[in-house]
Amino acid sequence: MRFAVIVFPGSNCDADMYYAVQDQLQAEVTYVPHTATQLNDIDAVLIPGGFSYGDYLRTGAIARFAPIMPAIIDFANNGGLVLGVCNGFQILTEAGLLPGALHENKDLAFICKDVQLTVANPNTPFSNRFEKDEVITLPVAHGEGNYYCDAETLAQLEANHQIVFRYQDNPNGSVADIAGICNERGNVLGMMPHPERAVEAILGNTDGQRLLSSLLQ
Amino acid sequence: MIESTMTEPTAKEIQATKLYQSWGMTTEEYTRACRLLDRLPNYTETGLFAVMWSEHCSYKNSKPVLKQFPTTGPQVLQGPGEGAGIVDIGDGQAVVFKAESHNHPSAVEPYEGAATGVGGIIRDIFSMGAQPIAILDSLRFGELNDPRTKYLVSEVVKGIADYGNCIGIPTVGGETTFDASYTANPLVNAMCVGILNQADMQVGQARGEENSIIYVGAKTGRDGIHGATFASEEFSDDNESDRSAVQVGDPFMEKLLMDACLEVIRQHQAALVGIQDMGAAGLVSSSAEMASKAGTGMILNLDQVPTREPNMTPYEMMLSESQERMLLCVRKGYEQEIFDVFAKYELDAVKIGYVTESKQYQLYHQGHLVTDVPVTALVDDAPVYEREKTLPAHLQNPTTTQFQPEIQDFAETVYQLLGQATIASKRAIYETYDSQVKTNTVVKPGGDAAALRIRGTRKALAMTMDGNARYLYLDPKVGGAIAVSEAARNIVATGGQPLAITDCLNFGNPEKPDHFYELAEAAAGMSAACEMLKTPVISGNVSLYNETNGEAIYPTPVVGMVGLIEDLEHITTIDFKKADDLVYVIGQTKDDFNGSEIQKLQAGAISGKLFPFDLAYEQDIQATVLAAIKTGLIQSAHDVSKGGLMTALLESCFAAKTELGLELTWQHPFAWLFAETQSRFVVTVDPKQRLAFEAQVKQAELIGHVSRGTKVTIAGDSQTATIDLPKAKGIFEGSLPCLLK
Amino acid sequence: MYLAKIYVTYKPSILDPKGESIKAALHRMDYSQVENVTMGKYFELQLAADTKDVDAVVKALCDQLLVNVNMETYRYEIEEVEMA
Amino acid sequence: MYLAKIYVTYKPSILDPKGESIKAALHRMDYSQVENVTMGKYFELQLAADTKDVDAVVKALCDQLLVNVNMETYRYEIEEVEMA
Ligand SMILES: Nc1ncnc2c1ncn2[C@@H]1O[C@H](COP(=O)(O)OP(=O)(O)O)[C@@H](O)[C@H]1O
Ligand SMILES: [Mg+2]
Repeated sequence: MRFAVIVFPGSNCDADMYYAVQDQLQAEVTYVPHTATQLNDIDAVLIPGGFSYGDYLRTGAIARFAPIMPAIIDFANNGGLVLGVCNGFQILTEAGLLPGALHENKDLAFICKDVQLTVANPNTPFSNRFEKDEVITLPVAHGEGNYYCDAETLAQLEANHQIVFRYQDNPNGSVADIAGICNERGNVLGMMPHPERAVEAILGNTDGQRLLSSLLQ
Repeated sequence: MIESTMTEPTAKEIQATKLYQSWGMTTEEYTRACRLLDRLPNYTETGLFAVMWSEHCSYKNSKPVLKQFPTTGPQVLQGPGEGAGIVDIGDGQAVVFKAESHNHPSAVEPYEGAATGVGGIIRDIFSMGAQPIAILDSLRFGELNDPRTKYLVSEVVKGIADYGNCIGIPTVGGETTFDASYTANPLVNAMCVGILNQADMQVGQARGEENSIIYVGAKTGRDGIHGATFASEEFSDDNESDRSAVQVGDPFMEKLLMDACLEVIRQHQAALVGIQDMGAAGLVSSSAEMASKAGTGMILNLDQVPTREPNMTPYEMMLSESQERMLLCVRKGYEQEIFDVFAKYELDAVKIGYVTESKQYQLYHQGHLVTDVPVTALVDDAPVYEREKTLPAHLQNPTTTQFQPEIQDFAETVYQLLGQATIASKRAIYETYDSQVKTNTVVKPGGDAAALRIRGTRKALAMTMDGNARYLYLDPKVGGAIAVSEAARNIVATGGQPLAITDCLNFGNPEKPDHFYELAEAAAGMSAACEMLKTPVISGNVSLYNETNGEAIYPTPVVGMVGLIEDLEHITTIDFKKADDLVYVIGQTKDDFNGSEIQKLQAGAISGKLFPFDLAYEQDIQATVLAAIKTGLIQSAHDVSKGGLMTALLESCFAAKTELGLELTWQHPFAWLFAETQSRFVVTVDPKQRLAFEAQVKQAELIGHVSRGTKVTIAGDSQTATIDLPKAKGIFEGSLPCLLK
Repeated sequence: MYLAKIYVTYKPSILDPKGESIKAALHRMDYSQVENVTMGKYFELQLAADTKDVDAVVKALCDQLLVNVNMETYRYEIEEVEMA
Repeated sequence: MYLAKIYVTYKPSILDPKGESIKAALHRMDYSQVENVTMGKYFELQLAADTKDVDAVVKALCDQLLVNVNMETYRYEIEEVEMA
């Protein structure tokens, strides 16, 4: 299995994602720059956290026009696995691969801390190593993780089991405590918490390792 | 012929009107510059001298003081003088670090001031060829009872957070304290730590005749001209457009600049001769220093300087402090190779001049030679002042007795103390910093030092910023020694061997003898501690004139220290690990209350003399604790500082991952639990290792054990006390968010 | 040359945390007259004098980039101005 | 009731990284007609119908809170509107 980590100008969790896959999953991984226009021999796309293009307009808004994006959209539409974490989630919503949008945290401050999540849907390629309603811990680090969608979209998300992770103690004001959602088909996941930061015991937590390794199945 | 543009005052007019004085230059200094040139300097040249001879660039007041710092040691690869200091950590690797103050810009424009302070210190690190791995921040504000201070805190913190978070370097530690002396003069000091492969080590030199001087990064605007001397009147609307525009940070640009510069350093070694950041005094200071270090001269064509605004004068271009800019010296013929790297990152890279053998610093603008001065005159011939010192009035008749706290209800006093802004948890601040990006942060903020592993090795680095200015106010020399020792204690408690320090010397006006006394004495105390602990000073920064209406801040040297953790196994944290572990205090406790938090709380102000401070004892205690950690005898370790033993013990309870309390026996007066006697640690030891531990650590006093539950109980000869942990923790965690509202 | 002024605000159904926090601050400062605050974005774009169909261009770039139509609404004005 | 619309922009001499990054994005998207972009803030404030001296109130709260006069300039318009 070959992973791609997409690198935009301003991405800053790209190396973390790369190391997590290489050193902890022991899988093949390659960086793909924003300027590329193709994804060759890739089985899963990882869009890392950071501040693409400074995130000066809206988070993810400028990245969605990067040259690599059409290839990612094609890849997703053909059923390829795409995981967007933090800024990656923001980019996926801006690109229309996931519904809704992310805006500033309700307390208007960046938050970096461990949060507890419940696994709302363990039947996705990203969560199949978890039990339904299992409580896991992952770090968040974001200023704009406040997920918004309208009532109709939310009803659809619920009906299709697209809500994959929910916060136990909502840190940012997200609608319905949403921490991560997938698309209808289940092959694209966006989440604010950082699994790649929780893959080694020395860093205090390995719940992220379980999440990432579920992609290998 | 040296020309001036039409609108600028002529050299004669400058001399007659003493215009230089408004740029912070005295008449004696101006005369010195005239003598060095053997003629009157024109407008641009006068500006260059004024800024290059400012305290910030020349250290003219602090040089004699800084001379006494120990700066060498077997571990030191680069001492003060370059962008940052470098220390060997083995395996061909080195750690690079430096701290810098951004006090004045932050007082005026706290968000951008703090943000650009972070940006500046990061450039210092990557200009040495190092990969920045961590940021720390040391903050001092007034008391949290006025709205302006609350505003300053939230803007400064947001400025630091936004810059570090965006560029993707974790902010892993620091300190935040509050005292009235900082109300009008908040201190914002930031430190950056980087890792260097010794093969990539860089110097800021412009060697080799005809080698190119290349400008890279953001365009030059009229920001922060005369940053060192700008006055608030210059912020009025009318003349805003001509100078001193606020510097705005662009962390996205800086990330590109950092990545591009590191790529040049690592992959284009044949092309690169030298690299330096453009910090204070911008283009003039970086270029003149690069020439000075190489003993060369330089010709710059200012028409090539990328500018953001039209019609900038040479004076403005040279003095601008626009952010996110670097200066490179590139071997002749290799320029395109370098341009291509920057083009990939969509950054400006422009040849603006070349190196000469003439040792003259020459600037051309629109075909005219507008500056022609010896490099040495600007960089090396600044005056040096031996300032006078006198004992400050408040130290002339100090009470020699120690303050004695009055404690009616012990638990109540504990709760009160925990709620003091300086003691209370700083979580509301450090949780707005991404402390984990790059996934190397093993010990996160909230404990003693932060620890970051070095990927691919068994090693880690411990890092901290410390300095308790209250002690310095009461005794600058002892306080200076304590500042260094406290930093080292935090490193040791985390399992690291202290390596070296960087410092920010934040003081009042050095022209006032009592403030100069504080500076000189503090440096003497710091030097003594650095000698004893074998932690030389490898970099630093001086910020003087921190006064408003004649009132100076407390003398505030801030110490940034890095230590080497030889094996990840040695990393130790403050949190209690499990019930029944034995609790020891290492180091003697006395009734040290002068300058303490309890004195501040009960008397409303600090006063009195400090006890003498025994550096040899300090060194011995630290060595003992580190040895015990390395032997694997210690479960948790925490240094004892502000708020004394009681605070340290409770912090270790609060940090525990499960519900743990304490059962203590205390043979001394209960008030002594608040004493701030130096040279102490609290450690816990597994009962199975009791004998081994006690045999090895003779200075340890057993005071109790960790218990299950939610209480701390203390039994004494004639007294008992019980502290409710959920209540105490609620106060500890809740105070700062509440005070900041 | 054309100057386009673009005003972007949250849709009414979206909680605007910045607006709320500013309102609270104004109330603490005794501006109790202020009953509601929203905070949005304000763009000024200069477009070349020879731009064809300016209105369509501005609308397109708003929809594509400047505005997230999931959350935000916008309006704009276009003026013809002298060269600076 | 009054509606105050307040437009805040950076002073010309202040670096506007936001505007620059948006301009670069528009150019990558082939909107080369766009010659300059600035990004500022846009506030809408509702003030009570009985507010006295609305103009002075709006000016004061801009200077005190909404605008950072070190770096920003602003203009505003006030309308009288029907209750919502
Ligand atoms: N401004 C800050 N930035 C980052 N971390 C901070 C800051 N202020 C405090 N901290 C964190 O809180 C810890 C405790 O602070 P403090 O009580 O001042 O520690 P100490 O007395 O051990 O120096 C620090 O070691 C640091 O991790
Ligand atoms: Mg400590």
